Amino acid sequence: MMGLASYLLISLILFVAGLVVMIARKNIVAILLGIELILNASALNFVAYSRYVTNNLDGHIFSLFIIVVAAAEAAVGLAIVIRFFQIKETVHVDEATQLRN
Amino acid sequence: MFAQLLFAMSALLTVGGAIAVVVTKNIMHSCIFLLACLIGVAGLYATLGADFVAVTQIMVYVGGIVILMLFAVMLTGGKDFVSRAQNLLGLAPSMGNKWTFSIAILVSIVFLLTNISLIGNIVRSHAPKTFGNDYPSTVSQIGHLLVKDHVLAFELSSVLLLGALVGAAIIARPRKQ
Amino acid sequence: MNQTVVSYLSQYEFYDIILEAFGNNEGLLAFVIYSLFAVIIVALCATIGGLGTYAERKISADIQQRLGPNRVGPYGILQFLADGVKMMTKEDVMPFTADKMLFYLAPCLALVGVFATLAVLPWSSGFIMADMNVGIFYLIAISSLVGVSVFLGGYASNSKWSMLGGMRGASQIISYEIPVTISILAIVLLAGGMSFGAIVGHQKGLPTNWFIFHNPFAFVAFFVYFIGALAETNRAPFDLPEAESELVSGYHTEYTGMRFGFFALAEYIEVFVVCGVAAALFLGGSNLPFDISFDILPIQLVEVVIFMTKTLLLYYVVIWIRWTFPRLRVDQLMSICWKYLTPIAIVNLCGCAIWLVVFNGRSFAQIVFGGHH
Amino acid sequence: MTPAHFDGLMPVVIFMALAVILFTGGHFASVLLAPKKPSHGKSTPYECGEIPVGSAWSMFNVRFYVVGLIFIIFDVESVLMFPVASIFRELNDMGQGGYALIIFLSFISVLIEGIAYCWRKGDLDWVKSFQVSTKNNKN
Amino acid sequence: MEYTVGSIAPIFLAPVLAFIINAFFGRKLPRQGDWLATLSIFISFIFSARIFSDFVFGKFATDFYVHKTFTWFDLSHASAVWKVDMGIYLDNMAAIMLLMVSGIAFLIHLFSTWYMDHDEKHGRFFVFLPLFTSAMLGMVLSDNLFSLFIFWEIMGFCSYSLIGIYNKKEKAGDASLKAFMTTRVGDVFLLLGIVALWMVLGSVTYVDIYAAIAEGKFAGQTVMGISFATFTALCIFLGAMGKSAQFPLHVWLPDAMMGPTPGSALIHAATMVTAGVWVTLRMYPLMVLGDITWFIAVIGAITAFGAATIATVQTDIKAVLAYSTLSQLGYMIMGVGVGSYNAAFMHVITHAVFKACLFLSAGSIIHTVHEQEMPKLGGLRKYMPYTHFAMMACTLAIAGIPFFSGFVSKDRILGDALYFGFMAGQNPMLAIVPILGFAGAGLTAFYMFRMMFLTFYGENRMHHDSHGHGHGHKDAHGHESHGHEIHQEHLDVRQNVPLLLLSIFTLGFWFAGTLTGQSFGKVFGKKVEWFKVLVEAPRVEQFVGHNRQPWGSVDSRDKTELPHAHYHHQSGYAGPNPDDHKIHKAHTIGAIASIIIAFSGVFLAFLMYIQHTVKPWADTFSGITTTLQNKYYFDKFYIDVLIKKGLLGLNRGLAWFDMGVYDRFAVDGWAAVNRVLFTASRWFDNVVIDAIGVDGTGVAVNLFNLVLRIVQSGKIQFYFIMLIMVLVSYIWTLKF
Repeated sequence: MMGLASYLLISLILFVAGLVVMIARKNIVAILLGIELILNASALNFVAYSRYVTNNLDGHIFSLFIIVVAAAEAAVGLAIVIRFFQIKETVHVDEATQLRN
Repeated sequence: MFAQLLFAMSALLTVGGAIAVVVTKNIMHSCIFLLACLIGVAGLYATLGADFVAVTQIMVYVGGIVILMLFAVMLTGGKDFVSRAQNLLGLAPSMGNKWTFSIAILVSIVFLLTNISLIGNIVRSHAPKTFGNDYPSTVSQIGHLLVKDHVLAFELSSVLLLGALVGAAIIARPRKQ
Repeated sequence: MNQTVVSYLSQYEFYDIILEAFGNNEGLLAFVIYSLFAVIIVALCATIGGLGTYAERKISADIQQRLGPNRVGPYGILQFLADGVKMMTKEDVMPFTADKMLFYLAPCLALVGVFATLAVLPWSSGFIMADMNVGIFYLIAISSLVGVSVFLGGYASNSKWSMLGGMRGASQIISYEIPVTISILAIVLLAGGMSFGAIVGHQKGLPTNWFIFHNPFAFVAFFVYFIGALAETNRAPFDLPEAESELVSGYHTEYTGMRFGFFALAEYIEVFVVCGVAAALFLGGSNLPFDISFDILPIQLVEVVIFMTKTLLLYYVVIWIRWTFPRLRVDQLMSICWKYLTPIAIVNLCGCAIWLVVFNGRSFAQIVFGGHH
Repeated sequence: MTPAHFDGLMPVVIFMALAVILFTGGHFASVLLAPKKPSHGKSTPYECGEIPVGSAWSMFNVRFYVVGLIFIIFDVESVLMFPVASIFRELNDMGQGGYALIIFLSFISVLIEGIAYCWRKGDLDWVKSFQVSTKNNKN
Repeated sequence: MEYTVGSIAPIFLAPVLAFIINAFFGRKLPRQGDWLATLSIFISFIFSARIFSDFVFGKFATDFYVHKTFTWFDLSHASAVWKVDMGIYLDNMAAIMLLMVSGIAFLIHLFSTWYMDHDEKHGRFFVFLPLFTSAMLGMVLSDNLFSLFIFWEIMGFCSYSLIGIYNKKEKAGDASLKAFMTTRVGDVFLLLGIVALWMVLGSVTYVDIYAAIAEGKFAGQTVMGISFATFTALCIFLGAMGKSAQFPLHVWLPDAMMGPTPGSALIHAATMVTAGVWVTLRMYPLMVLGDITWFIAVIGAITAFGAATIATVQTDIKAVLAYSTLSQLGYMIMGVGVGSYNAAFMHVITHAVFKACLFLSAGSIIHTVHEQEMPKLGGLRKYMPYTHFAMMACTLAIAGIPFFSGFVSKDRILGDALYFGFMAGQNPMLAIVPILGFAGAGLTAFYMFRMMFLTFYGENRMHHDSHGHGHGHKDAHGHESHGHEIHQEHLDVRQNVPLLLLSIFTLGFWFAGTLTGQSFGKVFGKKVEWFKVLVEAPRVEQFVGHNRQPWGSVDSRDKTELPHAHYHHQSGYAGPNPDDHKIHKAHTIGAIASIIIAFSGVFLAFLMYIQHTVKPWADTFSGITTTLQNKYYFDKFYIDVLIKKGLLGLNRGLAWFDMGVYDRFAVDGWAAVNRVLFTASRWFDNVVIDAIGVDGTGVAVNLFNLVLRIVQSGKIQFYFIMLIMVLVSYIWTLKF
């Protein structure tokens, strides 16, 4: 049961869930949730490969930095969302049209 | 036996949480399901012998990112409580409709099929090796890697975080009215 | 994974006998042993938590020259049982505006977060449920679930007092996690490992080997840790999230009956856990205060007693502080955390690192009295 | 003999399970024992006797977010410091103490820069924005 | 010659250091650090001069080079080699170029310390100036297209900052944006070419590319139906077109004068615009292999002539110079195209010298009289003798008067063009190249002397003007007529010395060794045409099996030790099937023709603007003049039609359609297009509009809109879907 394939499958499901959230949701916070799911999927892949294929800890380092970057991304992203809400009074992603034209 | 059990529980938590994030209409509940999902991923890390990464996952995500997201929801969701009286589900329309969901599901099916075949290829071509059943401590190895091989990334990550802190603080700082 | 209670017991002969009885199924035996110890520990902690409420009232009465509870049982010692029964039979009220799922989930999350920390608490050198490599790190991480639960408790009630308390509580808990974590980092630095076994093992021998006396920075770090821990567990003088004179009862205003009980239980056990961690990290943990070269089962029990003594003394100090100091304002709370404790903790960390390199790892006492290295 | 790896994770799971069991059990007991006499008044959110107006899920001061933000950055930095700190002594014994110290201190110095920036810009002052309003109210 | 990295790297690193110091601490330094920047360039100059002297005063050898590499990163895994080398590649051409860039940049820096004095952007100017110079030096030093591209982009950024340095002015901002965006169009192609080369060759180092050409690795490879060599050569040349402001992408350069004049001097003369020519020269074997030299020649000729015609009607002194730069760049590119490798590079150098001098002179004028419209100037000869001297020397040079450098280089290009167009047996249509070239040469002489005459000769029109409209408030202050009195020019080290130094080098003697560059007029008895000898198109066979020198090693090879070292002399023409006799004939005819044309241009200008016996053509042919004043409507076409109506319109297209503004779109949009066609070609107007115009075009554009509107929705989630789709298709291509 525990093998490379199952981990890859789980991470694929995570990724697809993040994909659906990112595409379907119109709430910017929800889109950020989707991004977190996708980042987790990739980090999981790295660790799984590190265990089953390369047998060194570089994958761990990589997923560690993915987590770090995810934290920075969430911090900045949510700050932007909050500022956006203060200006537009909404968090609907399609309202972010200031730069469109 | 216990390993299998742990794996099954973690996988269940992960997949269930992920699916719940997708189907939930309430953003607050979505965040909580994300929390469950992330804890599940931490469990999966543990079954892979990545104890440090697992705990880091819990520390950063559960202790940090999810709380930050809950804060953000509170800071953006509850406004204008006369028109959305008693109901944060006033946000529900922005959680997607059948059109966006059908597009998303279409895209994800394409992606899913592609990747499943890819995973099949990978599993066939890289016969997964098992490197014994010993799970040595990863902490000191990770420490050595961070200090030796990846020292630049280690130092730069602090600069990245400083940049994120400064940038986000500037963006989110309360303005003088 | 260095050591567990199972691996400790497995060095005795009776373990093999019991293993025979289990048909050589190690996994099952391990499960049974772990479950047994877990139930014991949970029962112990629940009792301590319960007794904590009693002790708190009794000590406060002492400090304020009152009598305190004295009706139920001798000296009112069974008061906590009465309270428990009362809670169980209270009506379960939920505000109709509440978010039902999260309302149920919040106390459960608090309980899970606190109980999970018990798994790494070093009761003695042998009786440690799981001596993980990432022990103390794991403890910090998993206890952040409590912060989520406080926020959710406040949010789910959909009451203004609760919401304010929840927001305050969450931001207070996360804020004070920083100085606490950095103080712990200093100890990790000195011990050269994150597992409790390594940390406690480093402090063997005379009390001069305790990390609190290792160097001046570590001495300061202990107080930073302790103050931060008080705030993290929402204890007075940092009990702003449940400040009764401002917020009625804070994030658990709307909680009644058993769910309130679980919140209270989680809080008391958490206080116990942070006191235990303080004892293990700074005060030598379960080590006997002198060198001992043999290891038999009764010694372990003595060690457990020593650990409990240190922890409970700290517990007493916590209660003492509560009834001595007035409550802080929110702005004072934040400025203490970010403008005092965090910079001091960072300086401590740097100081410990420099000390370690300059004096090649020797402690203050070893430098002064010329100890072995 | 040494136990298998995952046995070490077993207590964690057992404790978590115990917490859930205790919660469910306590809940069940209270359902059995407690009286149930619901009324509208009882299930109204408590506001010192006043009838609550509006939802409590309203907008909060953005300072909460700023605190969370500073926290998460420091949290992540401390996470990265843990493995380095835990091998610090080992490196020192290997004679690489100076190198490790430089790495470690340069990492911390960026941390200090962050806190100094926030301090300077007033992100650490909780009541900065309130002071203005209270002054105005008094006048 | 003992080279280590230490003797080469300071050329690049000293200005970078100055940039860093000025960027962070410039405000705290005395004079905002301008002396530091100037000093750093001087250091570069010293090191460049050392290399130059080693290369030039060593034995004549065309194929000596220093090539030092180090591994930038190495991701090779097992059999898959994925390794990127960086390094330094120095040959004769690079040595000459280094000396030119650093020398001229040093003089420009020196001049700028005078020009930018007490300017509000003084400090900022001296932040970007050394970075700009260092990027150019780095580009010249770099040994592969990849690092070339990096420096290329740094230059793009610096030019953006320098052009828009007065960021309060909207025009400056627009101009900088325009420069940036227009060059970006070319850069995309350049990057495409580099990536294509990388994909096929696995390396973008010059020597590897040369070796691959020699080994025939390009043979048989095709991309999208066209030969791979043609594809990459075209891509790289398109990049060069953007940077060197060739015909369709030239619109940014005239606007680039919005910045301070020394900045323009640096952009127009020494650095940025020559980068395009540089990469074309470096990749010349590829251009030949790809068989696009005729295309290069045609583009160059069109630019040379078109820009010259526009320059004849400009009134802004800097605009005239800008268009003359365009025209001269056209000559360089044309020179590459017609196979005149040596002369094209020579024109880069000579042009850099006199154009830098011209721009600095213009800066000197502008800074002194605060006026740059030529009709308002005049008679400045008396007030600014030194500037007049320098500018006259340069004008003589650029006009192609014998004994001056411009004559030497341009004449060779024109001679080769003559051969290329008429005698080499090519497509007769290509005769347009020499025709346009000679016509442009005549125009060059004309407009340059027009500028000289309007500015320095005749009577001073400034006072008249101020007398005319400033009569009312003048009485109060008496002599202060226009707020600024023209002062008599005194010899200022920072103002005049750079001009005079540069004007010395406008003599053809320095480059050709003879007075005229032609065989008549030998001075020293034997021909010492060092320039012609040292620079020639890279011979690709030489690089087969080359070995690299590791970074940091001392390179003590002597030129004499090289197996290939020999006195190699060949004709300037390096194209296919050179016929020496015909070439010689072409050069003789070309020289005579260009002298006649140049003098007739000068004479015409003299008649029009000094004697006033001929009415200026600007008044005679007003229709053409309007067209020229509007620069052939290129800006209008790009901005109004392509960007406003096209790109933005496409986005909103269907919305317009829905709202019933179909009519408005058709009428307005078509009218805008019309105005272009109308004035550009008057006889054309009444024929087409009704027939094809309204309906057909509108529908076609709207159909196109439909596609673009979907793509440019501005919705992030749509972009994300696209991303995923690209990922999926990438996976499929990987799998199969």
